[in-house]
Amino acid sequence: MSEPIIRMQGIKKHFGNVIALNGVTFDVRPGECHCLLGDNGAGKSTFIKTMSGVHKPTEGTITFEGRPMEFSSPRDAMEAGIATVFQDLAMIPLMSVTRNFFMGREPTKGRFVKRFDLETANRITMEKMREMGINLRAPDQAVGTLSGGERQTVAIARAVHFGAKVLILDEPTSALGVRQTSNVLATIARVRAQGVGVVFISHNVRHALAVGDRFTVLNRGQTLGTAEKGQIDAAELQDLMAGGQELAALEGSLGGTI
Amino acid sequence: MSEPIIRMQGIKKHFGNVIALNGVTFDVRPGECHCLLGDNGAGKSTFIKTMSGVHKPTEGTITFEGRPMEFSSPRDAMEAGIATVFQDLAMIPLMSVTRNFFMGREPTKGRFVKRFDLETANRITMEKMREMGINLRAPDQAVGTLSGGERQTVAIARAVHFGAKVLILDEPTSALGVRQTSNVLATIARVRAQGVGVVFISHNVRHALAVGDRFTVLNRGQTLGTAEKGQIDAAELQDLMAGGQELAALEGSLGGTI
Amino acid sequence: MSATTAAPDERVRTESLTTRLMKRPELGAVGGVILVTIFFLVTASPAMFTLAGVMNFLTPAAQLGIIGIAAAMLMIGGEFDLSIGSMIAFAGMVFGVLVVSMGLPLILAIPMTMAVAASLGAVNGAIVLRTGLPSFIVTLAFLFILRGASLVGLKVFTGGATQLRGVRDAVAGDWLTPIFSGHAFGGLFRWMADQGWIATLASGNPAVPGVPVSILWFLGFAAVATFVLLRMPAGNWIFATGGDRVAASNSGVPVRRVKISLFMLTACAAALVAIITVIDTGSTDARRGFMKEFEAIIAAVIGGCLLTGGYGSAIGAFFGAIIFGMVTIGLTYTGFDQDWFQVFLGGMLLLAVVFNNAIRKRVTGER
Amino acid sequence: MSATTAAPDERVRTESLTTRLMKRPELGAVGGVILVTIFFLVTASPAMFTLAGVMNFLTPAAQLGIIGIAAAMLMIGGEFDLSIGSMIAFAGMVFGVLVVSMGLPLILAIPMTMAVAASLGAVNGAIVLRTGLPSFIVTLAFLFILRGASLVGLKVFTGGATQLRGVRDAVAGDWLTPIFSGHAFGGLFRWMADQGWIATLASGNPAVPGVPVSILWFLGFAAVATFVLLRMPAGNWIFATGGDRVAASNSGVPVRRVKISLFMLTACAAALVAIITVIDTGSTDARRGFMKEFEAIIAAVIGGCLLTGGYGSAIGAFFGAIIFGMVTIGLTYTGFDQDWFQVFLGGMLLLAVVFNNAIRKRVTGER
Amino acid sequence: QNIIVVAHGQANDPFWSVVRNGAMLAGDHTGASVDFRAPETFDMVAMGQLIDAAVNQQPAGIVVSIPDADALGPSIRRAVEAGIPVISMNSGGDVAADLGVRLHVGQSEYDAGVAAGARMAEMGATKAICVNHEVGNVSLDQRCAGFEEGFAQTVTVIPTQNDPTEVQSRVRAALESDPEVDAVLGLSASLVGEPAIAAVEALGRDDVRIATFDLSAGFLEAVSEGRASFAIDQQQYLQGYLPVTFLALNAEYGLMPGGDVPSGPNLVEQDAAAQAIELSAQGIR
Ligand SMILES: Nc1ncnc2c1ncn2[C@@H]1O[C@H](COP(=O)(O)OP(=O)(O)OP(=O)(O)O)[C@@H](O)[C@H]1O
Ligand SMILES: Nc1ncnc2c1ncn2[C@@H]1O[C@H](COP(=O)(O)OP(=O)(O)OP(=O)(O)O)[C@@H](O)[C@H]1O
Ligand SMILES: [Mg+2]
Ligand SMILES: [Mg+2]
Repeated sequence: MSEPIIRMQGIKKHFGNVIALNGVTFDVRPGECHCLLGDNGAGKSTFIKTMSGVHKPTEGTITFEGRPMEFSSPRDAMEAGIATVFQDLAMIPLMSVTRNFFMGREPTKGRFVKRFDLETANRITMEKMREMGINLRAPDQAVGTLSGGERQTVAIARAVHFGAKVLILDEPTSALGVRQTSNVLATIARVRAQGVGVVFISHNVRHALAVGDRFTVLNRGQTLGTAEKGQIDAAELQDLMAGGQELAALEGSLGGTI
Repeated sequence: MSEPIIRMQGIKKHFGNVIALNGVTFDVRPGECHCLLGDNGAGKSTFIKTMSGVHKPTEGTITFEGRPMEFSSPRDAMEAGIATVFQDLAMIPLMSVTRNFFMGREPTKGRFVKRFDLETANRITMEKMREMGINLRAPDQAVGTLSGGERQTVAIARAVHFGAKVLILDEPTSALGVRQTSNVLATIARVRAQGVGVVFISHNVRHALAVGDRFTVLNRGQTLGTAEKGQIDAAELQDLMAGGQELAALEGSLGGTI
Repeated sequence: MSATTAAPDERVRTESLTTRLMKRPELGAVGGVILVTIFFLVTASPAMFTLAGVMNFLTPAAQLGIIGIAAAMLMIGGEFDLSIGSMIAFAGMVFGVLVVSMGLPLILAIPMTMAVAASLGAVNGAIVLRTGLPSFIVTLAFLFILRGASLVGLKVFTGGATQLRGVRDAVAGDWLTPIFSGHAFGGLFRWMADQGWIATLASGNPAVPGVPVSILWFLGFAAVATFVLLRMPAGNWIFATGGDRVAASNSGVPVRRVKISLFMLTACAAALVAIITVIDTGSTDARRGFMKEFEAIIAAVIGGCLLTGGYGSAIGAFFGAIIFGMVTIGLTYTGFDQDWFQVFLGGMLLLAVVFNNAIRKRVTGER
Repeated sequence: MSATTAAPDERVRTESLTTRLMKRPELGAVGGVILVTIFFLVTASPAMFTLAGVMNFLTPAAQLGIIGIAAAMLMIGGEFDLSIGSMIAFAGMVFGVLVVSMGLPLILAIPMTMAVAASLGAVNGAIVLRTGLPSFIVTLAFLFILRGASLVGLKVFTGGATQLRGVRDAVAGDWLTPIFSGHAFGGLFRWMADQGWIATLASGNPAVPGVPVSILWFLGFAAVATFVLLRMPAGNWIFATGGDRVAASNSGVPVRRVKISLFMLTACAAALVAIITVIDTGSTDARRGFMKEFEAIIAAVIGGCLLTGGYGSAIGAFFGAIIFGMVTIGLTYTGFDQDWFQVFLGGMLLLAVVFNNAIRKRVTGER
Repeated sequence: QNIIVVAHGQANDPFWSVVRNGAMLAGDHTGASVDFRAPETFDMVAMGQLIDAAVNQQPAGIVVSIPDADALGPSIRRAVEAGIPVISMNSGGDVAADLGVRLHVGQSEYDAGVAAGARMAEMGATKAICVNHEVGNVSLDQRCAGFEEGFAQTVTVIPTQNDPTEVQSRVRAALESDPEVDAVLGLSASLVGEPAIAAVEALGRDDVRIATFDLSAGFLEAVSEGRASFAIDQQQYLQGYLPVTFLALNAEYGLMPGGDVPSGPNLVEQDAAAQAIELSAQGIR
């Protein structure tokens, strides 16, 4: 089995007196989709934020391609080849879709003065959005006026476009329609096939099982364990994700998985 | 069949040159859960915002309990008995959970000077959150530091607590864990049984089918039609929600519904 | 539904009482006050911390504080008022004219002045809400308009001068005067002076004739404002309105009402300061309150208010005003060359705020 | 994947070219300029709109505009600089000392002045970033510090006066002087005067000896700033940084670098204005640039910048400065009683901004 | 010995910086330590508080300017009550005695304005503007009012800010919109006087007479070259120097002059200008 691209060991993270992570170990290999699952508030988002350079861990080590690494900013992580879709999407509402898409990594043209190549940027944006199943009215619409799902799609398309070695997706399908969801899952399968390591966070067991190769479950800031694909079935996984507590009784077709 | 609590007819909504709604008709009866479905950007959120007094419709009429009605602010709608969970949650990140929970409708105590009864408010907040499956560390934690799912749960618990006649939920389960989701669905079933009319927006066919009595599908700002429970099966519904376009091919267990 | 309800949560570290206290935004500015006090204890003449000296620097602090607290509340509610200073001049002019030129008693003149101020505040607020323009630019226009109107008004009523005198004579004997000017607890202080407990002047009068009433107004207003912000529904609405206007409105907060009331409050606070200072000095002129809007905002910001709204406290502004008053008056007690005054003023302000901030950060962990 | 790719979208109404033009924030302030122009065409003496009159009100507008545009860029980037005005005094003092007391040629004195200003700007920025304090309070401290330091510096180098003179003599003959002072296109104007196309003075000289260079700097800076904001990656970073600092940083924008650069830019703009005015007037004094930070922010806000950052334009600030310059100078050309000056100034500002806003709203539908 | 000077003008104001220089020199000469204080802007409330602060330190003497006797009266009386000798300077000569002030050094702003107005009328000017860079500052307003009185014609007050470019533009605008104006009075030589000269010269009008309060080297140069008419000199150096000296001598030997000292007015015209230039550049005149 290939070496992990990124390996996080014994990660702890405290915010003042709040203990968000209490020793989490995790790795991603090239060409695999590693699902990070867990209850609300388990610490998933906090964990991937330390992975993408937003937070510095209070304790623990990060190894990137075999070398110990300390990202001092998200820009560092990006330059190392890690692209992230944050749960809050990291978009600027007042800026246009294109400008958000290329924020921080603008394509340029011009020999002496490197101008922002807006035409190319607009074209790429419209194209990538269409691939994800969203037909934008215009690339200069402000992101703040997009619908929730449209906005999420921009964030995903952006990360996929720039994701070089590792692609981290924090609940990417939460606001998406069925068509867009299936596009995103198909995209994950595609980039994984290209050798990119994918970290996928979801509350939807079916989505996780559809694309995941390994499954790590967090609970209250700690790892509950990691399972390979095939070693675990939907019901077991769902049980782990709920933190071992029983679910409310429900009529209807929800019997199995939610 | 009982009279609708609220009936919206021929609603149109334009933002500058953007046509978000182009004639939508919709109603909710007491004790039913009416699901509003549709692709990303179909206009669902815009529609429920006109229902809850945030937007004034460009055209169309709203009848509330048989009388024509014009809500000039969300406060009016609330006072009429409509509680809403907005897709963006309408929370103030810098304020505590309790203060967000009771924002605009604070419980008071004291004879002459009506003081904000923080103790009662804290107690109710912790209780309601626990009922939804979230154990908060403290009621005075700032909402901005909550996890995505925790934050969504606050918004839902708040709406349920104050929802008198109509409860509108815009993708309430998008960020929730399995346990929290099943709690929310159970809650919908419970308030519906108490005679409250519920409007439920979701991209998850299974969630919709689990609690919905009627299903209205929007597409590109227009109604595609309304179906009663039992008249339609999951695959048909999913087809409608995708706007009639085919889905990306996917391996794994996603064959049926996403 | 879960067993961990009452049990202590393993996801929370315990913290000490001091930590919990220092976390409160109200107490953020205390560190600055302590720092500044220590600085002046070391460098300033001991006269600064005699009873007379303390009253001396608290008086400007109190006048600044009254508008500073109002500005803080408005800022928490997400708006600015740059017309505060001009409002002091304008309300002072109105009050002076009512009292001197019209000869009205205070019981009429004060409510009328307040009403004028409040309605101008409401106009400010209404324009901001109606047009959706930033309050910065709207109240800036009023900064100019009211300043100009004070000048014109004074010239009209004095027949060409920019200074209106004779207020002290006009209000002498009015039963409301002691509430808005002079010193409270005069008897107590005279008695203490007779006992030799406090310093006296050469004439035998106590060096401090009592507590200036502006200080009492300041304390009272700070207490009421803090109570409203933290313990009343209205306080919750103010924080919500400033935190996110759309979210607040969507949650049922009467955003427009909150904002208009805050503009009116700020204007009334300015009018109160105008009345106090006009009675105290016995005169008013067209330059009164010049740049005070600025100082009020400074006090609020030193006290931890965010310019973007939704965060801050009245107590913070209270201490912010004290810091500012102490630094401006305190430097005259030190031997520093007056030419360096502004350099020191700036340096001290920066130091006090950085210190506040460093303490708060250290205590709360990163944020 | 869909058939509607190229077909016009039925969810979009067509809109006219004017609508599309008026939507651009850059053009928001044009309406105000037109309104103010019409006002003065009606009320002011015709001398105002002669060539000489236009140059006369454009000169202060240009000086204000240079700092206004810089302030706008900083404001778009989410920060304030209140030390602009004091920086003008300080940089003027440094420049004056270098030129007069040290006798350096401009080719050395100007870069050195700029370097001093830029490093002070960087200090401002570094403190803001390091402490996380609002820039309002940090640069406020520098407002005082630099103002005080200018006074001290001037006194030291002049031996006691607050004015440093002799700059004009010191730079006369320097080949760089014409770039920073005086009038451009002098030959052209003289020729036009000789042809009788433009008015002449009694002496036969053209009434307008040329275009003041500050106006050229103003135009050039506005063009460059607009280009950077709209067409360069750096512009995108500025908008992103001001729009949401955390989101921008999470998306890989070098937020710290952007902010520090903007602070340096603002300081350099202030230094440029200082150099231009010091050479032009031949002297500098401790009161130069008093309240200019305020006017710069006013120009930016009239031009449509949001105080909360992330929105605005350089062209807006350009027109904002022109509106402000026109109103302040223009009232002198009218027959109104000058006591009403401030009332008019405030009223005109409000009117211009409300008008801008009303047009924009009408054109874009609600927003 | 410690002597405290509380003035209503700021240390960076060219006029007041000369006063301060005088006071400081007197400190050097007499061996007294001198503190010079002023509020941040023209602010009577703050100035009263500064006087209170001075009283608290029990100095050997206090020097004050009194632009508003009502506002400053209580603080000055308190100083007198505390047994501190007080001398007033610059403004307030008319009320000084009532407040218990020992004596006054200075010139009434209003009288100086009258003298300037009379001189301007004498030179044949018919219509004048008074450029006020700080409207509402009572002592500046009085200069304009006195000028109007002495000039015996209505004088238009042009309010401006401190910025030389703006002053120049506005003076030019005023002259262009009313060509009959043939006299300009500035209230500060460096802030208004010099830009006014520039404005008049840019218009190419040599029939406009320019005068200003106070001195600056640049303006004096213009006077000596005949480009400007005169400057009104209060000899404010004396207003700083004399009171401090008097108070120091009073503290040492109990001496005190028996009456007020008028320090001006004194019109500096072409003949006397050249000599004042150098002194002005050093902050003495
Ligand atoms: N800045 C912060 N300050 C204090 N507490 C925080 C902060 N950020 C996160 N937390 C707390 O840490 C815990 C973990 O949060 P996190 O966002 O990582 O959860 P999550 O697993 O992503 O949950 P969800 O599925 O709901 O998104 C939460 O309980 C949250 O309240
Ligand atoms: N204020 C606005 N200005 C311009 N366009 C807007 C505005 N608000 C919404 N829109 C547009 O209207 C359309 C409908 O948006 P809406 O948020 O109602 O979609 P939705 O059905 O809720 O989608 P989702 O499932 O993604 O939440 C979108 O295409 C959006 O871009
Ligand atoms: Mg999360
Ligand atoms: Mg939506």
